[in-house]
Amino acid sequence: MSDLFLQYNYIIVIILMMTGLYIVFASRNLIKKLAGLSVFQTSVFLLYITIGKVSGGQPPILIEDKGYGADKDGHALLEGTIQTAAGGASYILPGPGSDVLYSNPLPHVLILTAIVVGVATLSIGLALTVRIREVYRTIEEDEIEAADFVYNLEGTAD
Amino acid sequence: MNLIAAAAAEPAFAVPVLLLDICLMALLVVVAFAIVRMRSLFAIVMLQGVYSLVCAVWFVTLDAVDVAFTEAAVGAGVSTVLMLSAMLLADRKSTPVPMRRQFGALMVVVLAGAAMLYAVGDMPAFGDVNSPANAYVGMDFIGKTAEDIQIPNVVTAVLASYRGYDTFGEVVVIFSAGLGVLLLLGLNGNAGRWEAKPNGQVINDRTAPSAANVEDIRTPDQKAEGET
Amino acid sequence: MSFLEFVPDWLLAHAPAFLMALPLIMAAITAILPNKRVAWASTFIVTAILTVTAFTIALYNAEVGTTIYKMGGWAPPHGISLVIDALNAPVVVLIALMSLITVIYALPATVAEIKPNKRAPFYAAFLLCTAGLLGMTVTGDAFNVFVFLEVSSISTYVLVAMGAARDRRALSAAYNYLILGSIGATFFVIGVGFLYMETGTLNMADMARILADLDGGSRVAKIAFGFIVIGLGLKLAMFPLHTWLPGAYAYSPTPVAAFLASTATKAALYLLLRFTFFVFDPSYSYVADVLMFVLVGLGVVGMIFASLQAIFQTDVRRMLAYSSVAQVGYMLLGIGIATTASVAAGYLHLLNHAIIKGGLFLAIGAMWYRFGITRTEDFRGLGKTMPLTMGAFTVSGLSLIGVPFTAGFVSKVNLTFAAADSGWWWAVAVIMVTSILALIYIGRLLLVAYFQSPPVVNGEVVVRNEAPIAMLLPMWTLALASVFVGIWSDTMVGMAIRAAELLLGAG
Amino acid sequence: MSNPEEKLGVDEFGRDPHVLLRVIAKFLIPLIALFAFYVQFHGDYGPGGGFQAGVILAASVILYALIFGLAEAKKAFPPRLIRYGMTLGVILYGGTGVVNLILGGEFLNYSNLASDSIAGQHYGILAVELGVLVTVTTVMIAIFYAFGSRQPETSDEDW
Repeated sequence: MSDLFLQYNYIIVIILMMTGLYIVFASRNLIKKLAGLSVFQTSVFLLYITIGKVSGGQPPILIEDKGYGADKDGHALLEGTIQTAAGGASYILPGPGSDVLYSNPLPHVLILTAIVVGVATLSIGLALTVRIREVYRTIEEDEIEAADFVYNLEGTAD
Repeated sequence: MNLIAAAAAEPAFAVPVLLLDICLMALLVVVAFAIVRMRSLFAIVMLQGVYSLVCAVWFVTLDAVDVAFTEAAVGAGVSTVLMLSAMLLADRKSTPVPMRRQFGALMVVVLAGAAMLYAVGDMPAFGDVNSPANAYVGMDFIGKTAEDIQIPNVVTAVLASYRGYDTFGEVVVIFSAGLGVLLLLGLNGNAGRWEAKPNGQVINDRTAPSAANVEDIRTPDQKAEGET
Repeated sequence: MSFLEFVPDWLLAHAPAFLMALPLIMAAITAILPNKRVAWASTFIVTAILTVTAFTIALYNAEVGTTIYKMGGWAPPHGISLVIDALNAPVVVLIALMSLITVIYALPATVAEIKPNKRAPFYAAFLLCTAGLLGMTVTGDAFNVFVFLEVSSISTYVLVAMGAARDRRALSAAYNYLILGSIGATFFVIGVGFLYMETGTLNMADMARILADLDGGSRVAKIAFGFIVIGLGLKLAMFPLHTWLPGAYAYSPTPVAAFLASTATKAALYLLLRFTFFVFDPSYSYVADVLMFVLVGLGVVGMIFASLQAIFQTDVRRMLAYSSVAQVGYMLLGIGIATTASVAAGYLHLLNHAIIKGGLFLAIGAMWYRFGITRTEDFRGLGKTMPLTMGAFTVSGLSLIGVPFTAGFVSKVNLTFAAADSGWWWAVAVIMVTSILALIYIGRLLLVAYFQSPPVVNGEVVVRNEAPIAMLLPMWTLALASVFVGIWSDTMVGMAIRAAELLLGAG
Repeated sequence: MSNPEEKLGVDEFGRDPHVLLRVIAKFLIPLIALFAFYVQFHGDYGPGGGFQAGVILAASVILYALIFGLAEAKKAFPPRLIRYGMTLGVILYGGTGVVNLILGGEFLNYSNLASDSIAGQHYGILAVELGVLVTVTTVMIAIFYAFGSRQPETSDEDW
C-alpha cells in the first residue's frame, strides 16, 4: 500500500486524463469537445512533467559558480563544477561532491513542443467550429448529423 | 495522514511541498469534474483557463519553470481568448446529453483508465532520481549543455540545439495553424463565404450541397464582402 | 549504380534532411506567392525534386544499407536521428511520387474546387502535409514522430475542410477528423511517455535495445504498446476506429482525397510496423497477443464489414473510402500473422494499394470535374462519354479486385500463400470472400458504365467529354504502374521481402 | 465586442467613457512589449524563449485591439505584414539550417556558424529563437484577427 503512495501523482494524472477524454467523448457540443480535448492534452503534459521531477531537485537552469569554491551553505563544489573555456562561466553540476540536483530537462522540452501543437490544433478546431456554426446554424453534433442525414438521403444537388 | 507519514519517512520529500501538491491536485480534479457537469459554454471556457493556470502552478512546483511560463501564457491566456472569441461567434449554451448516451464514453474511459492504473505499480516512484527516465539521456543534457553549449538554461539549449529539429517542426505546426485559420476564416473574416446562381437559383456556402430553401441571413454589405 | 554517379556526394549525405527541409521552407514561401500559377509551379518543382531525391535515397539505400543522419550534428540518443533503411525507403518514394502526381492533377482540379485567391495557401498546406508525412517516415526518434504527425495532420484537417467550397459536409468531416486525429496523436504521446518512463530514451533503436535487455519490460511497456497501437490505429483507420475516414475522403477536394487515400494511412501503417517489429518485438508475449488477437481480429472483421458497407454506399467516394478500410484489414492481417512472408505481403499490399486507390480517386475526381458525378447511378454510359478516364478507373478497379496481372493480384496471392503456409485456412477463405465483395462493388460500377447508355440531359444525349490531359496523365501513370507491378512483380516483391527481413529476419 | 471593427465610440456629450482604460493601456502596452523582448533575449539565462516571448508580444497587440478596436489595431499592425511575418519566421529557422548545410555541417548543426563551436551554438540559438518569435507573434495575431473580424450571428441578448 505504501508503494502506491509514492506514485500518487500518476494516479491523479490518470484520473485527470480520463476526465478530459470523457468530456470529449460524452459531450455533443463542438466547443465543449474542444475544451475537453484541451483538458486531456494538458493532463498528458502533467504526466510527462511528473516523470521528470527529481525530489530535492531544482529547475534545470544551471547555477553559476562564482568562484568561491563553495556555495553559501559551505558545501564544497569543486568536484561538481565544470570550468568552461576562457572567459566563460563555470557551472555547478550534480555529481560526487556536489549536492545540487536538477530536474530532468528533457520532458520539459518535449512538453513545450506539445503545448504549441495543442494550441495549433485548438485554433484549427475553433475555426472549423465557427464555419460549422455559420453553415449549419448549430454547434450540436446531433443536429449536424440530422442535417447531414437529410442530405445523404437526398443525394447531392445536381 | 498515512501519506504524510510516508513522505516524512522519505527525506527527499518536503511535507509543505507535498501538501501544496495535494491541494493543487484536488483543485485540478474539482475543476475537471466541474467542466464535465457544466452546460454554460462561458463557464466551460473559463474553467478550462483555470485548469491550465492551476496546471502552470503545479509545473512550477515540479521544477518545470519554462513549461509553467508557456502553459500560463498559452493555456490560460491565448487559448482562453481564442475559445471566447469562437464562442462569441457560436453559441452560449450546450444542450445536455442524456445519461444513457454517455454510457459508451464512460466504458471507454474506464477501460483506458484501468489499463493505465494497472501499470502504475511498475512505475518508478515520484521524484526518483534513479528512475530510467531520470538517469539516462535526460540527465546527460545537463553535463553536455555545460560543456557543448555553455548557456545556463538547459531547456533552451535542448530545445534549440539538441532537439532543434523538433522545434523546427513546432514552428511549422504553428505556421500551418496560422495558414489554416487564414484559409478557413480569412484575415478579414470573410473566407469561405460564397454565393452562386446556376439556373437562377441562389446557392451559397450555407446551403450547399442541397439548394433547398434556406434563407440568406447576411446583410447586404456582408454579401458584398463575401463576393470579393 | 550508374544513376548514383551523377548525384553529388553532399546530396547523398544530406538527402534525408533535404527531404523535409525543402518542402517545409518552400511551403512558407509558397504561402505568400502572389500568383496562383507561380505557386503551382513552385509546388511542382519542389515535389519533382523530392521525387528525384526519394529515388536517390532508395537506390543509395539498396547499395549501402541502413544510413543514419545525425540532425544538428548530435549523435543519437541525445540528438534526433533520421534513419533510412529497407523498410522506409519505399514508403518515402511512394509519398514523394504521389505528391508529384497529385500536384500535376491539381492544376486543373483546383480550378474547379479552390477559389483563386486561396490556391497559393492551398498548395502551401499541401507541401506541409507532404513534408509531415515524409518527416514521420524517416525519423528515428519516437517523439519526433509525433511532431511530424501533427504537421501532416493539421494541414490535412485544413485541406479536407477546403472541400466546403462545394459541399458543407466537408466541415463536419474535418472536425470529426480533427477530434479523432488529436485523440489518436495524444494516445500515441501517452504511449511514448510510458516508453520513456520505462527506457529513459526517445531514440527508437535505443528503445529497442533497452527493451530487449529488459526482456520486454514491465507492465509500463505493455500499456505503452497498447496506447501506441490504439493511437496509430486511429490514424490508419483500423476497423472500429475508422469513423473519420469516409467523410474525410468523400468531401475533401479531389486531389486531397487522392493524396490522403494513397499516403496518410500508409505512413501510419508504416509506423505501426516500425513500432511493432522494430521497437518492440513479436517475441514479447504481449506483442504476440496483440498481433494475434487484436490486429488479426480487427483486420478480418474490418475486411468483411467495411466491404459490406462499401456495397451499400450510393456515393462512389464513400464506397472507395470503405473499401480503403477493408484494404487496411488485409495489411493488418499480413502484419498479424507475423511471419516474414506475411509481413512482406502486408507491406507489399500497403504499396500496391496506394497506387490502386490513388488511381481510383484521381479517376473519380476527373468524373466529378467534367460531370459532377458522385453517385453510383451517375456512372451510366461513362464508358462512352469519358472512355479514357473510365479506362483508368477500370484498370485500377480490376487491380483492387485482384485480377491476374495486376498489382492487387500479386499482393493478395502473396498474402494468401503466407496465410496458407501458417495454416490459417480460415484467413484464406476470408481473403477470397472479401475479394468477391470487392468484385461486387467495383463490378457494379463497371456494368453501369459500359452497359448502360449515357443519360439524356435537356433532351440531348451527353456526348464524349474527356478529362484534360493533366488529369489523364496522372491517373494513367498509376493505372499502368499497377499493371506493371502486376506483371514484373519481382522488384516490388523483393523490396517487400527485404523490408520484412529487416523487421523479422535478423531478430 | 459585438462589432469589433467599429472604433469604441464616445458618449452623447463627446466624452470618452473608456479614457482611464486607454490611458493605462497606452502606458502598459509598451511595457508588455518590452517584457516580451526581455523574455526573448533572456531565454538563455532564465525561463523564457522565442515561444513565450512571441505569445506575450502578440498579447500586447491583442490588448491594443481589445481596447482601441480591431480597426485601429489593424492600422498599427497591418494584416499584410502577418503573412510575410509567418513566412519570415519559418525561413529564419529553416534558413539557419540551410546555412549550416552550406557551411558543410548537418542541418541545424550551429557549430560551424563561427570559428568557435560554442560561439556558433550561441549564434544559432539566437537565430532560431528569433525565427520562433516572429512566427509565433504573427500567427497568434493572425488567429486573433481572423476570429475578431468574423461577424457574429448571435445577438447579445442570448447571453
